[in-house]
Amino acid sequence: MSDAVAHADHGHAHAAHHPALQHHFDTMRQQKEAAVIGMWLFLLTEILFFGGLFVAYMIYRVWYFDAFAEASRRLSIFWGGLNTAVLIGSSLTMALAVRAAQTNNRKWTVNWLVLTMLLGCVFLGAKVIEYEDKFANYEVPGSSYNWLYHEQHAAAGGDHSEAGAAAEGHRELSLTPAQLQNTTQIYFSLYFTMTGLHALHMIIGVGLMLVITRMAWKGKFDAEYFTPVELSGLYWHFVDIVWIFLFPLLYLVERP
Amino acid sequence: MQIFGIPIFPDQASTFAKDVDALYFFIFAVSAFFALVVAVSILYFGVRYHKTHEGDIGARIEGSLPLELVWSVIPTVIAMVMFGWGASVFYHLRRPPDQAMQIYAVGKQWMWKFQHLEGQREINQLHVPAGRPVKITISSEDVLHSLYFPAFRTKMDAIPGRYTELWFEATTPGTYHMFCTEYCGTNHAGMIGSVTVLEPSAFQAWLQGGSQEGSLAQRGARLFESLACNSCHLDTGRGHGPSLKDIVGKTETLEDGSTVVVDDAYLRESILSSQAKIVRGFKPLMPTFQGLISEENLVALIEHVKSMSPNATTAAPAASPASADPAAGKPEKK
Amino acid sequence: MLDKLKIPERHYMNDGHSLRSWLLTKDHKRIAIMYLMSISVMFFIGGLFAVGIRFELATPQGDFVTADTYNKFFTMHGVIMVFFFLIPSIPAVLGNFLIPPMIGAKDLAFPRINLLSLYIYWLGGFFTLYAMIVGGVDTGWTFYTPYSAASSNTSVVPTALGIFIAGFSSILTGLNFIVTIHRMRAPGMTWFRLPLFVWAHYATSLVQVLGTPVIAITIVMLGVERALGFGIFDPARGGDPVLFQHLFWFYSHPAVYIMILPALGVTSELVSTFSRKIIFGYSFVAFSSLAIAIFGFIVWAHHMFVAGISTYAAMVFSFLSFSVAIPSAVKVFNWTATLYKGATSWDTPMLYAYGFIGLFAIGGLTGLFLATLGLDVHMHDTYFVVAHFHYIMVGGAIMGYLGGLHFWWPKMTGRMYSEFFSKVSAIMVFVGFNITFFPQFVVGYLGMPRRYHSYPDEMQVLNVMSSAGATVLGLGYVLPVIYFLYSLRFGRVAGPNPWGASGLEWQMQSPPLTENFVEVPVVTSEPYEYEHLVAKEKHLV
Amino acid sequence: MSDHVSPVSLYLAIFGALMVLTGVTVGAAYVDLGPFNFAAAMLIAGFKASLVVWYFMHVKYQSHLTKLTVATGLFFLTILLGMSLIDYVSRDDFSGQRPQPVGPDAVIEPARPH
Repeated sequence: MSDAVAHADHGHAHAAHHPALQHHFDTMRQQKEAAVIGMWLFLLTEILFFGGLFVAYMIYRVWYFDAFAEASRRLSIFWGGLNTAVLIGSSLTMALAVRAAQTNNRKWTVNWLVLTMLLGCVFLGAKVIEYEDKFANYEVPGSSYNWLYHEQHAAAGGDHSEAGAAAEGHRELSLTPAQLQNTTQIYFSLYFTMTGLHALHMIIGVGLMLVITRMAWKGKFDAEYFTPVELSGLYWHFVDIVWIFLFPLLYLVERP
Repeated sequence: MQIFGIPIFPDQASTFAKDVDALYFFIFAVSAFFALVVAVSILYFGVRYHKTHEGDIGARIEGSLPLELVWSVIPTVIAMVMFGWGASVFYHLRRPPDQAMQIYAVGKQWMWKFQHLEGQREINQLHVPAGRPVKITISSEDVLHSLYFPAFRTKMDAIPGRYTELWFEATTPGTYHMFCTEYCGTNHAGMIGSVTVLEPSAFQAWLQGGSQEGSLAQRGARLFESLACNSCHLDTGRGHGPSLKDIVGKTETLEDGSTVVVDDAYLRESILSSQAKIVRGFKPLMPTFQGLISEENLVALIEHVKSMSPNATTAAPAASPASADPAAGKPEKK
Repeated sequence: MLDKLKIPERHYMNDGHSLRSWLLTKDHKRIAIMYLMSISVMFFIGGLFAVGIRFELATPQGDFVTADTYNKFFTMHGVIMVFFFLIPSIPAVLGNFLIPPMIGAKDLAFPRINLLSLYIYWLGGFFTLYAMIVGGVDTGWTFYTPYSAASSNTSVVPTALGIFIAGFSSILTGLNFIVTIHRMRAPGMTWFRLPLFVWAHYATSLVQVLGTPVIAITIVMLGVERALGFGIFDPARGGDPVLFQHLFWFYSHPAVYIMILPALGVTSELVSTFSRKIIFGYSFVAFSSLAIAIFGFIVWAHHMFVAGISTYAAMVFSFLSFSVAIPSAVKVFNWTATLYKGATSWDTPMLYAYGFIGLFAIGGLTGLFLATLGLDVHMHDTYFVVAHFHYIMVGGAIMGYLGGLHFWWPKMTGRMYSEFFSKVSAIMVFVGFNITFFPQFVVGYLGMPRRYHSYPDEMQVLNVMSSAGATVLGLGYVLPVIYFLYSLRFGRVAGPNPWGASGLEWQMQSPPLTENFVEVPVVTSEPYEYEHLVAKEKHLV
Repeated sequence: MSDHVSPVSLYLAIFGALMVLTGVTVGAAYVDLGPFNFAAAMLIAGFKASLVVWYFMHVKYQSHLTKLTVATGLFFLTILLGMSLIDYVSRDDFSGQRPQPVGPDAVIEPARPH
């Protein structure tokens, strides 16, 4: 913490003011660094925000591993994998957008930002499909939750029940179906809370980028001042990192 | 121990109460010493070095490393002593001896239910023998509670879905307080009772002798109070509900003019679904206790009401109805 | 020389009179004044509930209000005092006003975020007061599940939402301070020339930024469980209520350090100024603030020794809890040593500082009782704990806040308050406080549990003493409101440096300009340098 | 923040690495490593996250203070995760099975999760 304090030149003839330099900062460099550290401190709060959920996940995963494994098998790896790829792709396009802003390339900044928002919407679309599937199979915790819905409604058919039943047959579980009915609700409670909060952060991110794209479109950014793009980039990459952890935790508990 | 009649120190009624109090006095002494040293020295310096005239400034003393080390190391050492002593007392508190007498306690919103191995069941009352270690295994039926015996210096939370335990060995016979110290809702302050320490012989007599936990009617009386029935059914009859004095056997005229003989079936029905047959002249205010009272409590309550009319001919109890809810229901959540 | 002083015609308060100029201000000083008004209202509301509690406990039967109402009283007293008064009090009022001038900056790093933090505080306050009016909440300020998630039928979710929102106000203030202290110090203002007030706020901000999100997620999980029927803490579905306590106390213990650290900073300033001498062991006091902030994060389970955690975990957390006591002790000893060979005076802020040192010492030492495992089993959730944290919160945080307010009031308003009445109120607060809370130690060890509206008869005398003291304390708090408001209009003009203090903020005019300094100051001297101050005064005279 | 502009090729390389690692993590889930499954998954995810932080978020080229901020966040996250484990690891029923009701006549039945 011993970095030097930005030295303000005392003379009243300051360098030509960049329009975006705020009155209480001395140089653009000081303002930019303050903004980045401020953003990183905010990301700290987000790390600990999701950290609380990871504590709950960790404890219950050890206590009810079989319930977590069984419930995790009900999630489709296809959609999870696709979402991970989509989000990593959007991280790439975001990084390129920041690079474009850094190099005064207004057109490509807007293009990359739009592409990032598109990929974000694809991700949210996939999430809606997955949630819909959960609602259809009575896997939303609460009064409507029914773990044995498919066994009770064998006629309902669909790929869910055969694959599930067949695979389940050969594993001996430490929890009775009745206990599974309860403890898998904890898994799905955590699933919905984690992915729900993550999706909420995605929506805020897309909204943020709409504003940034409009500012980019109006040519507000240049090599000296592109802080808003940089900060929304940091936020977007953070949301991607959260999903990088959520994907293995929720989807890949135990896939025989 | 009392000063001018005000109790300022709890009585020591268990074996490790003395150890806990010894630890308390040690830390009390250390704290009083440091508090006095600080208080006296700041006041003395404040007076001694009061500035004589306006422009005075203090001596330029930046600090001294040795002094800082002294008042860092010494408090650390004292703290470690406190920790070690406290940890040993705690370890002793947390390991019940093997041949301890087993009692089960279940906390339920706003009453403690104890069950002795010999079958006795007590509510908000606990009888324990003196001079013999007692281990209480605790759980809860609804929310967090905490079983606390100040005189024994021991306490343990009751957690739904899990067992926790506490143990003590009572020494001096007598009756001491028992509290619930984990906030559990409306009547948290009413979830109290007393633990009675009996001589071993008296305890054996209590085990065989007196009816399990006082007669059913006595248990009904306690329920009549804890469920706040007495706040409406006043003996004077001027409460919201009719007076229940000498009511058994009487014929009551109802709202719609029909009459009914007050017997067990009517009492049971007006407790479980109280809106069914309202006596003329009273508003349907009584809450339904369906799902709130277990079967044994219901029987106890009816016994109590019947005991309020001693000279009534004991009408044959009606056939017990089909599906009264056996287990004590969960408190109904709006 | 004093009488020809007059209020400078241009300063931050008359730099625009419209409501818009206040509500959309970016000036950290105006935001501080608005915070001062908001938290004073909240303190008054919280105080009302405290009066209700003390009336109820004057009689053993508890017949002043019904049990439900009493439960709502102590819950709202806790929620409002903790989240809406103690946590924002010194950082948002004194910190906001003074940190920029103390480090020679024109404003905080993010003025707009500072205003946003105020609006978020108001929004959180709105939700909590709405919940209070609609029916209040009766879960205790700790919101333990499963009672708060399943059994309570009061408005838990609106209150939780109010606290969730107010948490972000605290995060934004902390974030703002950290970046400002790192990036906007005047030239020459190195870390070891910073006033100790700034060090304490740096440590507080670290705790605010790192702790608050964990209670945010805990409240989200509680809200999700109560509103949508999820089962994270529900024991019937295998959930663990003790997990809620872990997550709750991970924030709530560091939160008590958010409340006390700024007051420690204020006291370091007062002791140094009013003994006209640099503080004894500057770097030790500075680093002890950081040590308290960091150790504060590893001790939380001493709130749960009897909550069903394992014996091993209890031992680990008890051992670590003693580590937090050491930096606090170092601070108290350094203050005492500062007074040695000083040039002390009995001005009102110094009275509050003396009171603070005494009461904070008792509060801290009684914390040792509760960190000791053997004793905590007996003392947990009794009035001993209530007395302990009130000694730290009321004897410490509020005495520190009042001391700071009395010390910087001339700088904030340019006016002096009445010397006599302020000393009377300081003594009333000190005496009333001790009569209220010392008997609670005794009744606590007797075994009177917390959150009881009725208690055994033999404990009545001690409770009546406590209730009597509470009225004296209440009056002691009303007095400052009167003479502070009176001083706004009729107070003596204070001039830039009425106390002859040494901080950068005393080189500004009072009340200060909107941009604080006419031109950026360059710091050349060590902190608390009184020698050259006197020389400058002689030169002036 | 810095005036340092990373080449596009670096971004593409990082993107490729992340995609490959995603494949690896999915593959690893199908291999039964017993308790090490969780450790492997976290290691891969942690490595992917550090790639994103280091290159995409430019922390590599930023001031020491930014690096220190990131480190502080991770440190307190480990405190949160690690120290709550202290309690759960040392509880007698940590093996994952909740204690079944004991006692002579199955005692008054507390609310059991089944």
